Amino acid sequence: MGLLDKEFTDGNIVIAKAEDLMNWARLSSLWQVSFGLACCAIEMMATSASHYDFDRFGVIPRPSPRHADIIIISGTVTLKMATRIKRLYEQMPEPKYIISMGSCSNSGGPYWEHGYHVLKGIDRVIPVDVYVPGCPPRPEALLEGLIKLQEKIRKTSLVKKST
Amino acid sequence: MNLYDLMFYLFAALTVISGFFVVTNRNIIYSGFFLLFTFFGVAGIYVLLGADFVAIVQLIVYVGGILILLLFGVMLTNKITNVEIKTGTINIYPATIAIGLLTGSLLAALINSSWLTVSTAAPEPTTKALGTMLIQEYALIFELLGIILLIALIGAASMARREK
Amino acid sequence: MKNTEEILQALKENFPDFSFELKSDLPVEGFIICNPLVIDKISHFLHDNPELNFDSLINLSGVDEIKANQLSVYYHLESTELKHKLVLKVVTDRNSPEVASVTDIWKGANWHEREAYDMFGIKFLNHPDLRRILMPYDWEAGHPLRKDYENPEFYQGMKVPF
Amino acid sequence: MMYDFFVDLFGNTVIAGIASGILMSLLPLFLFILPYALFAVLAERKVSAHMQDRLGPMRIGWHGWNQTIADIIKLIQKEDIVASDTDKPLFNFAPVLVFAGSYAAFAAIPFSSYYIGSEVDLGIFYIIAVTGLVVAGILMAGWASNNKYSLLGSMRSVAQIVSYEIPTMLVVLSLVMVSETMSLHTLSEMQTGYFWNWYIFGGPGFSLTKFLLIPSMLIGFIIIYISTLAEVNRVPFDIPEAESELVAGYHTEYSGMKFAMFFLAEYANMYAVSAIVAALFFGGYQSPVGYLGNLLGVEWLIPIEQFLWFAAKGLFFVFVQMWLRWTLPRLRVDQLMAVSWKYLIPIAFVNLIVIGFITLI
Amino acid sequence: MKEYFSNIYTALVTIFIGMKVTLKHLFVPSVTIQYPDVKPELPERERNRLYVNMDDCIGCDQCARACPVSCIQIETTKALPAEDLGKTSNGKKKALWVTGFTIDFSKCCYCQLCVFPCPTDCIYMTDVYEFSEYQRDDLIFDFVTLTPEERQQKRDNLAKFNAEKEAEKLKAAAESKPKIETEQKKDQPKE
Amino acid sequence: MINTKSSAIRTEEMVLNMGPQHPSTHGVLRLELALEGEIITKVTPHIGYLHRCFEKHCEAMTYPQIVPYTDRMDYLASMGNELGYAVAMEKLLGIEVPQRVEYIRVIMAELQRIASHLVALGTYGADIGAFTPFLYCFRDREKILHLFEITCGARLLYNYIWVGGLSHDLHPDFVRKTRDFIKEFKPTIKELNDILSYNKIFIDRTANVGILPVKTAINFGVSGPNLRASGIKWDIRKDDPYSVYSKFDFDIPVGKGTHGTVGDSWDRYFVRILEMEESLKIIEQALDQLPDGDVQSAIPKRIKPNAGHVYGRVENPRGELGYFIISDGSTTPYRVKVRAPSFVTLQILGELCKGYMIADVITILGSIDIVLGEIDR
Amino acid sequence: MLTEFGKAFIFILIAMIFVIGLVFLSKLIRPHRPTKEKLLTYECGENPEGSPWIKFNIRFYVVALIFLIFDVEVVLLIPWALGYKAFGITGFLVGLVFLVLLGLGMAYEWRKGDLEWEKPKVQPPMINKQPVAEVEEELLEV
Amino acid sequence: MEVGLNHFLVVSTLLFSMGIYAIVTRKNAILVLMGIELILNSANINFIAFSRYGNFGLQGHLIALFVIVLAAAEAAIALAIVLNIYKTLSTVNIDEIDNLKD
Ligand code: SF4
Ligand code: SF4
Ligand code: SF4
Repeated sequence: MGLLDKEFTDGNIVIAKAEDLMNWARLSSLWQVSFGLACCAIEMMATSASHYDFDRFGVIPRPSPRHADIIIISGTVTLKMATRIKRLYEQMPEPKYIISMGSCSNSGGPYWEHGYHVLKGIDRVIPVDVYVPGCPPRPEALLEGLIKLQEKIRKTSLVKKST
Repeated sequence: MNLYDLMFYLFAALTVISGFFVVTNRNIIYSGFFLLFTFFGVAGIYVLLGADFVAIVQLIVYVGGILILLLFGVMLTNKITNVEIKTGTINIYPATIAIGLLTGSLLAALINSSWLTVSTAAPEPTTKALGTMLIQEYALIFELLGIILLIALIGAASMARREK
Repeated sequence: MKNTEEILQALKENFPDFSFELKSDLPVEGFIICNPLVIDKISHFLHDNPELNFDSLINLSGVDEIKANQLSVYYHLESTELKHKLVLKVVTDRNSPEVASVTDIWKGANWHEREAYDMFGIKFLNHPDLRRILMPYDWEAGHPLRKDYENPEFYQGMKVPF
Repeated sequence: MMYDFFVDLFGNTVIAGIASGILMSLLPLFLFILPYALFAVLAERKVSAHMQDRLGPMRIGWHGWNQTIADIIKLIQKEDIVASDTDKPLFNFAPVLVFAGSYAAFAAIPFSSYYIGSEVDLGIFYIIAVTGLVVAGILMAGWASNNKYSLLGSMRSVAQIVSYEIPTMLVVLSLVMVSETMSLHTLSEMQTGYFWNWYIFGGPGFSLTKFLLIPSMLIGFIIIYISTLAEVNRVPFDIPEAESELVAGYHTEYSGMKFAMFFLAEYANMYAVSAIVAALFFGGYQSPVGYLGNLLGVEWLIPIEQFLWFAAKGLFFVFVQMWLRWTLPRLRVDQLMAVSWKYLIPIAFVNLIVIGFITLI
Repeated sequence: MKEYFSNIYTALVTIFIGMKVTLKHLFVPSVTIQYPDVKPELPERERNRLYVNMDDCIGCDQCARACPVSCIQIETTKALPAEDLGKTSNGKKKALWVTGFTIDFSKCCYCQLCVFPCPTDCIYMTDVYEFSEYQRDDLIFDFVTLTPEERQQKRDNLAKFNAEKEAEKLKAAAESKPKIETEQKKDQPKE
Repeated sequence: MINTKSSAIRTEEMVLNMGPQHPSTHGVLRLELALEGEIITKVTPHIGYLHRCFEKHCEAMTYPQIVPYTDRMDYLASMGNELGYAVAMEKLLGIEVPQRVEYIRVIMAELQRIASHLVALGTYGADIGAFTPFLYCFRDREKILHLFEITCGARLLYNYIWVGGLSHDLHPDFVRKTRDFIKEFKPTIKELNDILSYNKIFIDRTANVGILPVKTAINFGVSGPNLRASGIKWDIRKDDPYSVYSKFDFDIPVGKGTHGTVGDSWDRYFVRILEMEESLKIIEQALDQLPDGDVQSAIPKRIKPNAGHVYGRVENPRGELGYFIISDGSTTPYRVKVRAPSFVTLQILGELCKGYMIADVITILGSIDIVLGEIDR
Repeated sequence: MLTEFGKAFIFILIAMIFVIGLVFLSKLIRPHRPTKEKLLTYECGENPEGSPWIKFNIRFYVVALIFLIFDVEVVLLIPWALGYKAFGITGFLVGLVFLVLLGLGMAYEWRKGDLEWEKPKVQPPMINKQPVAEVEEELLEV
Repeated sequence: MEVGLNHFLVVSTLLFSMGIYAIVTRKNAILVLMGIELILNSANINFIAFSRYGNFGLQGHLIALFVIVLAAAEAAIALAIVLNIYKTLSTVNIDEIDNLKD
């Protein structure tokens, strides 16, 4: 049972500081599964290329999901592919995050109506953290999505929220 | 109990225990990896005996070479499916008894015999002296070893190469 | 360089038993309709005959002609050497569609035919490996490009429609 | 020095010996390897970025200086997956073995004339011997992962390391012939003075031999550099981890801290081999131009200067490794073997004989 | 033998050439645009999020019909004869209350096909691309400027008006059903 | 007694999966490799992981609405896809488009060819292990994307070439910027050659690997650079000219077997580099001759062709892209079948890889330059 | 006082403790949420087919074998390399003979092709069984 | 008790008997080879121990060196033989090989 599995009922200053440090580390070093699906993947590649440079944010592609923290669903998810993506996602170690990039993975995109073989939104299979709209999203838009994700991670807390 | 003794017991234990696992473990891959520790322990014992060069050779040849070869051999010859690769044993009980007796008698003999020991000289680098000996007295053996190795190389390689 | 009529002539000479029909009143290209079960023999001839030398199959497409209750396959042939083209069409019954495979003659037909099978359910006789190609192998809801295709509600626990 | 201090402190030589030994071995770990690894991982990213007209990490700390720290803290937090089909004991032990093997090499590396972990007389061969542990560890990792990529990757890795060990040893042997010592410490001592005393320039002293040796030494240097490159699995010899075919090689299945340990071992290895090359051919910790300490008459400055020189030389070769990595494509596995067995070994072999003749003159 | 040495030679030389290139680039300034700090200047024809100027929209449904993805949903309510909705900026008379105009940006493919047919040029592409969301539903944009109450009121008005009319003219009632183009699909349950 | 039944087992066959998530299968291709040791005995590609039902969509869309979907097939060469569709449709409708439109189309298609080849070359380098050229290629591609962006506002999927015209006229700066680009781009080709094409390791990895004899290629229906690399001058721009290609003077590079056999991977790679140079030539000529005019005058208000069918084809960066369109006289097509070059080309992978090693599969796959978007459609 | 080897041994121990300690530290922090899918072997998202624990190429073995022999020979040369100078030309000759033996082995292996890794064994895909060169001649400049 | 010659000899004896044990009881030929390596190692310990505590100079070391060299050669050859047997008989179990022989 590790620290991250626990939930504290009340936060104190030590937990808050540790939490800040860990959140900072997690958001600063989001390694990505090098994995692309369709047209959006090309923009994802462009994002890691020189002009936009994912590496500035600490995002580097890792070939194996075991080393990765974040998976960017970049493109159309077909039914044939969905099970594989689910498995890939499952095989990533916690804590892990998902960015859904582009209309297709948000909701099926241009294929939502007649696409008999298209999964209408990746959130039907795995939980999505940030939806980046666009078809394909500009690299800047993806970067913005990443910043949004970082914001989200920054706000995560070990302290159980009393509802 | 000084450091030297401590080290000795450490390495002796490492050697003997891992050696024991080598011969008794049913998973041959484990045997292979335990052999690593045995060799390492033996190297440690050489060091304690002041044979630094032999120890290094032990590491380079045994750990870096023979062990790898053995492991490759294991991987090459075992149909390993998901089941643990186990190897059978034969005549355990007679063998255990016989070997127990053998060991006992050997141990008894060696403890009871009084070996002629000279006062121990401090260990010092031995490599150069070995080199001198190799060139002078043992030059012939040195070349002979070369030939043996050559033959071993040719023989083993051609055997391994042979199809079917 | 031969045009469609000349090729039709050659075909008729060579295969007196088979029926051929030329349609050329369409706006763009004329094509020859032939028998689906002998298309492999015809193709052999077209490929091997040095005068025709159709060395390349550029396209093969299935079509669902639901009104006539039939499925058809179009073959677009081309000769890279003689630079002429030809369109062949075969028509088969919609309920038991069977067409001879031309994979032996043009290797490239392999996947095209698999795709036609996948999308329309056209069976290509003597095809070496007639499986689904684009859809999942365990897709049970039929052949999606048929006009009367209905999409299933679920596939492997995933909801399919929006 | 430290030992004496501990003897005073504990009044017992055994404890003092152990304590000083532990301290001595902790020194390079915490004072050198960890900071170096932090730096090198970042440097690799920065160097590659700038070579590719990018910027590299920029947003975590000033110009990304905290990037590696964040990476490590993150890796500590990552779940550690041990897949159900793995051979768990071996799987867990492999990173330990690999890191132990690569760290043990640092024992024989002289960082300055005042600091060397262990002055084993057999220095360089000791380093070669302990790489055996790394090899066994890699094989263990690949085997235990129960993953095809891992197994293939580890076997290739082992075959590769093993093949390139021979040219390395042959070149080292030729250096031993010239210098008649195997200790990196002594070797560095011998190359004192100015840079023309380095072995790459034929070694200390002025004689005909020195000039005859220069070409041979140059060839030797190139060979050993290439083969050490291969021994640490760097491009163009990174086939075991070639992501375009084997995903991530033998550490495909590792996650979290264990993966980090492989990573750390890899970077430690990079420095170790660079340091060996520097010590063999480039004067080790010796300054090429003399010491400021001598000039100013400040004794205590010299070890520090030596350390800086050594670190600088090592880092330079690490930089060249990175430079090569971001320039070259990778070889295919059969070509890789061919490079070693058909090019490096025969040439090193001939070189050795030539050097033997030269030393006789 | 010759080949053997030429291999070594070419290998070393080409590696050296390659290294020269990368070394040169080490000192070439990088082309990276540091995005959140420096935002790139976008060309004027940039195609990103759509914007609808509701003041000008006459609710003609052209854009929705042109859209290949059907991600525009328009609901219009006829204005009562007494109401004057004013004119659009290019002089077209408005006759419909647009009580619903949503674009689902999680489906839109940013193809711009909806822009061209619009008679009043009120739907157009902007250069806003930074609108990632944590929830998918937040990507459905509602452009209607009326408050929900107002919309309801318009619908009620029309219903009342129609009811009155119906009462007057039984026959016409069937034809003048409120033209509501609400997509049924919208309310379908999502998984 | 010798047990003969299991003798001669040297290495057992092993099945290795590559993909769908794999760093170098160029998308969601799955290859099932049967290995004997490291030697490939059989490669079975499994496709369809990106099957987006393009043909079904066509049957539900009006003719102009199809254009955005064609973009999404070969997403590295959207302009080419649109051009192909426009060519086919204009053939079906029998309409003429203004010269300016044709010139702009050619410029765009050729720029797109360069952009697409840059991706192909860059990822090829990355497959072989050289990551830096990949980024250089993407850097230069970004400049082309900028040209597209100022013209039509999109970076990747343009919806620019319409049946009968274009969605926008050129941007006023376009011509100047394109000329600038051509000037800048020429030296970078040389740089790419220096760092990758002539590198000894690269040549060793690619030369004599995956040799594709021309007969086989034609029989399989392979087209485009892959076919030309096998040594035959076959290019639809010359052999069956469409648009205004007949007005330009350009060469068709073919594979010569400089470092190995004709039709090996290196040839396929290098043909693309040469093609980029030819494309630059075409663009320069087109820019010089660019006529004035309106680009939207010929766009039909409502597209409703007569019943019939047409096969229109263009030379896309990956080869012959054909649209087989059947119209039943309504505003939506009855059936559209796309002859996607990569779909055809990928079939030869199994033949090419037999007997090579794992690493060569990557080499060969990279050299035939596929895009899953158009394979699966 | 520790011997030099003792110090080296401590290096190894420290490294092991370091790794174990760090892994333990991370155990205190990291989450642990195994699922069945997660614990499957990674194979590009597909179901792992067959076991990887198979017999593999004999090449690996041959390489290890040749390596072992050469390794031993080089190791035997170490003492010689340190000491031969004292004996002048005789000393060198002793080693030279040994080296030549080594070279002979090398040459033998080279000749026999044992130094070759598995080479691609391919025939170009042919359909009409024509030699490649001929076809090219025909069609090169169509 | 001060560690002396006997201690080393005990270790070597134990190693030796374990080697014998492996040879006698294990069926797998490669394990038998491992047993032989253990025996050789135990012999080496003896050589070196005697060379240290006896008055033999460095000859013990030299012989140990020779033994290691021979062990390497032996391992190479023996494994090659085992592999060959495996190739023809498809097993490395000694008793099975025994049975298959005739
Ligand atoms: S969202 Fe658009 S660009 Fe992205 S994969 Fe889907 S169709 Fe392609
Ligand atoms: S941009 Fe295209 S997809 Fe988006 S709303 Fe307009 S027409 Fe529809
Ligand atoms: S086309 Fe223009 S005016 Fe008509 S509904 Fe759409 S946005 Fe409104």
